[in-house]
Amino acid sequence: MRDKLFQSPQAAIHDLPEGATVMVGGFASAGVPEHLIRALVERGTAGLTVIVNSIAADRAVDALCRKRQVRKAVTSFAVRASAARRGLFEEQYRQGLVELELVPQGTLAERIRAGGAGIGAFYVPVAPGTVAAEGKETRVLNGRLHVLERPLRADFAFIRAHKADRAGNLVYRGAGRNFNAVMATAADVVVAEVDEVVEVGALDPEHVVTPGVYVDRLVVCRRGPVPWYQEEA
Amino acid sequence: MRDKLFQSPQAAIHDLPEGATVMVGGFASAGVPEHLIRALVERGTAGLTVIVNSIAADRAVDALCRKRQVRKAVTSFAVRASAARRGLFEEQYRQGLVELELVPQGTLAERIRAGGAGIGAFYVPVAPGTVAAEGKETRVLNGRLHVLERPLRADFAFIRAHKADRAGNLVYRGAGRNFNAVMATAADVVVAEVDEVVEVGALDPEHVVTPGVYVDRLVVCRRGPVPWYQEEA
Amino acid sequence: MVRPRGVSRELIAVRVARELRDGMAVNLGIGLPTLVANYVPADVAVWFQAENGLLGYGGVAEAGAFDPDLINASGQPVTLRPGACCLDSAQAFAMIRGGHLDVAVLGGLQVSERGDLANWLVPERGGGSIGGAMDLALGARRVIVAMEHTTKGGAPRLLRRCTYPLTAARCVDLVVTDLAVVAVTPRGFELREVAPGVTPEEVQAVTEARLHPAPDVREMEF
Amino acid sequence: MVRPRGVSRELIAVRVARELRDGMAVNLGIGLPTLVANYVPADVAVWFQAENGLLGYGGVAEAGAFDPDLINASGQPVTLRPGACCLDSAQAFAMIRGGHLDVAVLGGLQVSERGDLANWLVPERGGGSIGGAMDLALGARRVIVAMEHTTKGGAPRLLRRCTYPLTAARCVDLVVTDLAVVAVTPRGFELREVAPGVTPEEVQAVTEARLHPAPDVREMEF
Repeated sequence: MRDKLFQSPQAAIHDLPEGATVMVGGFASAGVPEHLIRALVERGTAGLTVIVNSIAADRAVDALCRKRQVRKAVTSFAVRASAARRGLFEEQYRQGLVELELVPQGTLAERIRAGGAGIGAFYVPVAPGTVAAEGKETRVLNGRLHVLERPLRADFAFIRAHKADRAGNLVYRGAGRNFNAVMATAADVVVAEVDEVVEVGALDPEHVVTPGVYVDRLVVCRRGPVPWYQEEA
Repeated sequence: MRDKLFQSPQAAIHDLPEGATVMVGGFASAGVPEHLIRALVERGTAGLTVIVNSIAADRAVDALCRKRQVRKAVTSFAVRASAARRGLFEEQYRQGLVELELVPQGTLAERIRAGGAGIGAFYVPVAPGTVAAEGKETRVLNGRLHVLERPLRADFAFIRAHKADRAGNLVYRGAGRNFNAVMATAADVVVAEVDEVVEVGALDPEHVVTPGVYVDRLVVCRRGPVPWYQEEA
Repeated sequence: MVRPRGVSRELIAVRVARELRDGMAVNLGIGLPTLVANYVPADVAVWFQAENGLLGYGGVAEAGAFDPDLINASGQPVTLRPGACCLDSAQAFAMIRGGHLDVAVLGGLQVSERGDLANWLVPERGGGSIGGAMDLALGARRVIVAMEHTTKGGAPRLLRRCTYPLTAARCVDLVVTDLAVVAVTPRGFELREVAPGVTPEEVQAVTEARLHPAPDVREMEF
Repeated sequence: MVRPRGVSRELIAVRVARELRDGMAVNLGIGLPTLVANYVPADVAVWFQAENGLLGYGGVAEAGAFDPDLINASGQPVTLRPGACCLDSAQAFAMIRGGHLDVAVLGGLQVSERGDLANWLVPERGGGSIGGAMDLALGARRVIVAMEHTTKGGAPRLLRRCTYPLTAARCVDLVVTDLAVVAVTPRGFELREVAPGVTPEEVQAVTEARLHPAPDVREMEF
């Protein structure tokens, strides 16, 4: 069996090219692939399009803006409610230095699922008449105005899971699945950082959330008590 | 907490009306809600539209045709490969007595998911130029011809699961999820027959496949060694 | 005109909690709505859904050992109740958009008399952040907005028409504020309850849209 | 003309199995293709997906205690290998349609020289049953058709154009029959291998479309 296990986050993303589109899982503190993000910050790869639920609340991802690695974000949260805590992305957005595609959170998740599931496009009743529908086709279906949405795919997906087996099967913890489980289906190279890797057969087939066929690379990164980005921020 | 547990399959479908649309889970021998189907056969409710993966291979569902309860089937298998084993549905279809909407299996699953997930319609690259796309809109997306597909919903869904807790959370066994897990999201009244009902809290939150909010009614029906429809057929 | 003194944010949450019934599936938006989880009567089993992937969480957890994977959509630590389950984001929003939530309790910036909701962008602050608000406003069977009746500067928030960019049109069913409980009806806003010590006239005075008094305007109960 | 005697169905399956590589995700269609799972070399770990919801099953199970929930898409009992997992139908077909399967091995009634596949409906029998064939033919990265080279009556199945209703157009990459291994290429069918004791001319004689011989037509190896 092909070995998917890499020795470090750096090694697991060694071939991530300039200008790549990168999906990053995580929601607030849950399921954030922070070691992979840090490795990408260290690597300094520029021209990135980042697809992430929140670039405003996730300071790990926001750190990619320190050296202007982000060209564009596709996200549901780009600006924090409080003006007192502006992120780097927000600063650069207000200066016109980065591009923003703002997407309702459910539509973001569904577009990623569509990218992984071979759906060419789909209609949702969400956001007609709002800024999130600007420039998009609309259509009345079943008596209700819908917006046509397109799938999202990426070159790389950064995933945080709880355990993996060596075949790449993943299980998560609590609210850790969030965008990780859909992003795992929608990128050419899926890299999962996990708390622990177990032997093939150690995960119950009934409990696997992400099948190993979706996962290309694994790296073990234990979580510390304090996320690194809080220390550094 | 509302009690979802019913004492018999008959009681669990006591208000299923004439002309109803009924989704029926199951795939060959796996996850077939056979006691609910039998109760519907006994009940004799007519004018039904049945949404089921295979009306050809599933003799439990085919038994609904004995007394002409089925008006229409939406299915991916309506006719067996061997002419030697014609089902009742096939007989009635060839006589023009029932209506057939033949759907590729993946599109059938996705249309049911769409019905449960509030997707107004979606494009798939499956079946353009084939009979399954007749009369449907097509569109080139990402350089590939796609077919526009509509969601499916039902008045009732019959589900077979392994265990339920009293809140309706479900877990399945092996290949038993099949159409059950999606159908559980797409009907007004979802009835699950299960091997066993356990107390709330006995199922691990990480292992639940169908959340209880989707499930309206539960009935415990142990499986016998030989399915009833084989005895009667 | 002096803005009457209304009830606390906690009492707004308590009043909203009284709208919830046994067995309901309910999503609580970011901010004030998250407080509602703490005020559900013990004999009422509500399935709180957090769109980040938990269904069946309880109140906000005690300070102490913080588990970063057990949080609500506001990032606050929560506990799981018996019968809880975990979802991914696509599953959570399939549940929301598919109409499987009985109630969404959302924060608000402005609500119009026809039920339009603006809650995602303060123009002066610029935008944006949408989060799950648009999905929740359109998907939930019943939308309750929990907010202060006016801005801090005293400007009305219950308007004839929203001036801020909309989250969703014609989605709000009920508004619970520090001053009143107001339903959205075919004829516009209906004033159903007023805060203790506050008169319907005082509420109207800080409301731009017309409030049609219900046949029996009562005092808010908690 | 006498139809040459080809190899057994089992040997067709053995030959197809040689196309599979370590780590591949593979779906086996109903009928002949299901045999392939039994002939994968022990040192090659293939993830067999059954669209009814199992990923990582092994060979067909021994007779005996039949578990109705452990079956492949043909309804045959199977065993789960270490590393297997369970899917629902929407998840299984998201994997198929989304291009996550390396190979689909499908049965065939007719294949055209541009790669069209007809395998779901025999017009004389009437129809229909589609099952998962259309999804698999379009979704898998590589489609291998495993079938007898001709009908029982001796009519060709490798045609210039399919006369039966199509499953999918331009989807087939390789055809393995009892007489030959034929690739679909931009110039049409390329004859790569012939069954032991069978000549390229004999294969062409029972093939309607033109077979372009590969530079090194070899004998099928098992």
